[in-house]
Amino acid sequence: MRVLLADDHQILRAGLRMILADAPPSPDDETIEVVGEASTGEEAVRLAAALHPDVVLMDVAMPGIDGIEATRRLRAAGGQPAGERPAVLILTTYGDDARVREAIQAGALGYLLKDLLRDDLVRAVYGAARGVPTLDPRAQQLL
Amino acid sequence: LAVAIDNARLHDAAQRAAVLEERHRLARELHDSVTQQLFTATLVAQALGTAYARDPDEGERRASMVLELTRGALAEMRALLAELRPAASGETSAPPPADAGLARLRHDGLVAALHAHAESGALGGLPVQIDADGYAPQDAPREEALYRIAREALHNVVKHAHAGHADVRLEVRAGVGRLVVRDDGIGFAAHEARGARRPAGYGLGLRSMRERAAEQGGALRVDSAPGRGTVVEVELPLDAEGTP
Amino acid sequence: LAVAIDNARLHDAAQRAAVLEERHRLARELHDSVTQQLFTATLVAQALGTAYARDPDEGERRASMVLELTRGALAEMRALLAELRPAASGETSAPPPADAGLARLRHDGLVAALHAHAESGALGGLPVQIDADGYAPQDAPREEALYRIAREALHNVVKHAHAGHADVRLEVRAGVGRLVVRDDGIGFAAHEARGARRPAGYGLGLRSMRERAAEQGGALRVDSAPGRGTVVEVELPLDAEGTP
Ligand SMILES: Nc1ncnc2c1ncn2[C@@H]1O[C@H](COP(=O)(O)OP(=O)(O)OP(=O)(O)O)[C@@H](O)[C@H]1O
Ligand SMILES: Nc1ncnc2c1ncn2[C@@H]1O[C@H](COP(=O)(O)OP(=O)(O)OP(=O)(O)O)[C@@H](O)[C@H]1O
Ligand SMILES: [K+]
Ligand SMILES: [Mg+2]
Ligand SMILES: [Mg+2]
Ligand SMILES: [Mg+2]
Repeated sequence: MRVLLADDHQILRAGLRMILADAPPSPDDETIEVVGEASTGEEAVRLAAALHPDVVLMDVAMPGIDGIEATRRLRAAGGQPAGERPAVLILTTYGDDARVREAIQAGALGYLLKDLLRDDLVRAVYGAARGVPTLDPRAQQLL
Repeated sequence: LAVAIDNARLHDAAQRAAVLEERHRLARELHDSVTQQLFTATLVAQALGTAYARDPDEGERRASMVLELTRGALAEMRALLAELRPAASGETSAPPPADAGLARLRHDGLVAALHAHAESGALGGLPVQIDADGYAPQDAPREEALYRIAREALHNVVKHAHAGHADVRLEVRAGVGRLVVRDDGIGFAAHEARGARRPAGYGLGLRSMRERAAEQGGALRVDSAPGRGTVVEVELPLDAEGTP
Repeated sequence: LAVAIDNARLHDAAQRAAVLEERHRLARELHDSVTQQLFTATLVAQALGTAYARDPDEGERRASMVLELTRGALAEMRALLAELRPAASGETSAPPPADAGLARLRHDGLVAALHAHAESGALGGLPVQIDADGYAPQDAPREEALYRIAREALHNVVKHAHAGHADVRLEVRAGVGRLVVRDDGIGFAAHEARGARRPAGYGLGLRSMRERAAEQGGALRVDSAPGRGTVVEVELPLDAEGTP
């Protein structure tokens, strides 16, 4: 499966890439390939259209349009049919309930916080490709 | 972690707003710099074992990345601490900063010295009005004592009073020199402050003011109560020889 | 990093004083909670490569220690952020502090917390002996202050003392709670250290210990000289209300 990373911190993208590239295959024998990296919301939208990722790991606070607006554009009826739009997992430093709700309304499938552990990240990404949502328990509590 | 500020002490909306703004600013800084590096460090720390097993050089590269990240986060933290607390060292017993007022005292006298002090920035912008219409220059020891007492009183205003402004009045009448420093701040229980148990190192200000006044044969009175500002008043007899 | 506040906007001394106080408080919290763990993380991270090369298991063990430390720093950071900007409605509640001692403090008290801290690896294997025979549990704010002071003092031992071991003694006697942290390390010129010039962002440890003691109405004494170890002693009066 194909993953696109969107975060304005280059070093953080490098860290995510290491974790995902090293991840063992899923139970149904999927493997992860990181197909691209974006550092702004606009770039995420553009690269998603070009690279057809299955999952976008999306930061919220980025220059230009933020990750939530980028999610909205990715998930809105546009170029691709619904089934071909990538699943979006928000990965952010913190969230309040308004943010989480906004992200879900924008079409995000999951909401993760930037302190999660490797195995949880990998599980969430594999899950997202199959349409299984992952909400950080703290985000879940807010809804 | 208990940063929760004692709201009772922020008795005023403007202060609360200023503090809140400062917190938000800080939160933004922290969010954007340190936490990103820290989170990345946790990611890379979890990507070491597989890398080493596969390729020691790659493992080595990641290990130095972890080091770089934690060092980077620490450095940003230090920078932040330095901004939050610029005088991170030497505040307590470093040589006193050049005092603009003291520098003028000898040549230009007490009134000029007080003006210089008020305008030097040492009071952090506290508006100070100086009224010396009824004052006549005195000898150097008396003027130095008065200067130092005024300075300490004003320092307390900045430090404790949360005042909008302070007034300094100087006058000479009926053989008595008088200095009055008044603020419109929160006040305090002046009669209790004298005997109150305070942590070692604190509470020297009022005592040293009293002692300076006494050295010149004079006296100091503090008039204050919670909620109604503070008046510090010094009277020095000018007829007799000052020093006992 | 530009936390520098726009001074022109703080048009009022009270606001300035409040902001300054808030900055100091934040600096202390950040220093005490985050930088300690980060510093230890940088130490452990330095040895990662060689450890892996020698023995993958040992490498793995250190990598998890770095992970724990950076996660701890991150958790405290997030807790602080949550306090700095409590959202209008709920903010994701911070995860429990990853400081092993702090986690136990509330439920199991100061003595258990100190043991947990000493055994958590945060002190990099420094042997610490804790003697609390003469101690009786105190209220939460006092115990938290004592815990944080002890932690900072022990952190200084790890960081500066080159000590063989440290002793922590806790006791309550004649209405005074006392904490003594003693090491057999290289010592330092304690009386000079207070005024010493240190790079901005450093030297907050001793100050923050002093301030925490003062906040509880107590005092802190540092006894040290080059070549003869260091004693940090805190006394808190227990009779009066702690916080001034
Ligand atoms: N202008 C003032 N407004 C409000 N409170 C004041 C004022 N001046 C003094 N105080 C109170 O009186 C106390 C004693 O003042 P004093 O100057 O002796 O000590 P300090 O300022 O606390 O410490 P230091 O020895 O560093 O000056 C202060 O802590 C403060 O509570
Ligand atoms: N137990 C100790 N043994 C030897 N030297 C010490 C000890 N504790 C403190 N010092 C000395 O006192 C100085 C001041 O300590 P302090 O904790 O205030 O600052 P720091 O540890 O250098 O930096 P920070 O705590 O802000 O990270 C230290 O730099 C060190 O030189
Ligand atoms: K973010
Ligand atoms: Mg970002
Ligand atoms: Mg004072
Ligand atoms: Mg220290």
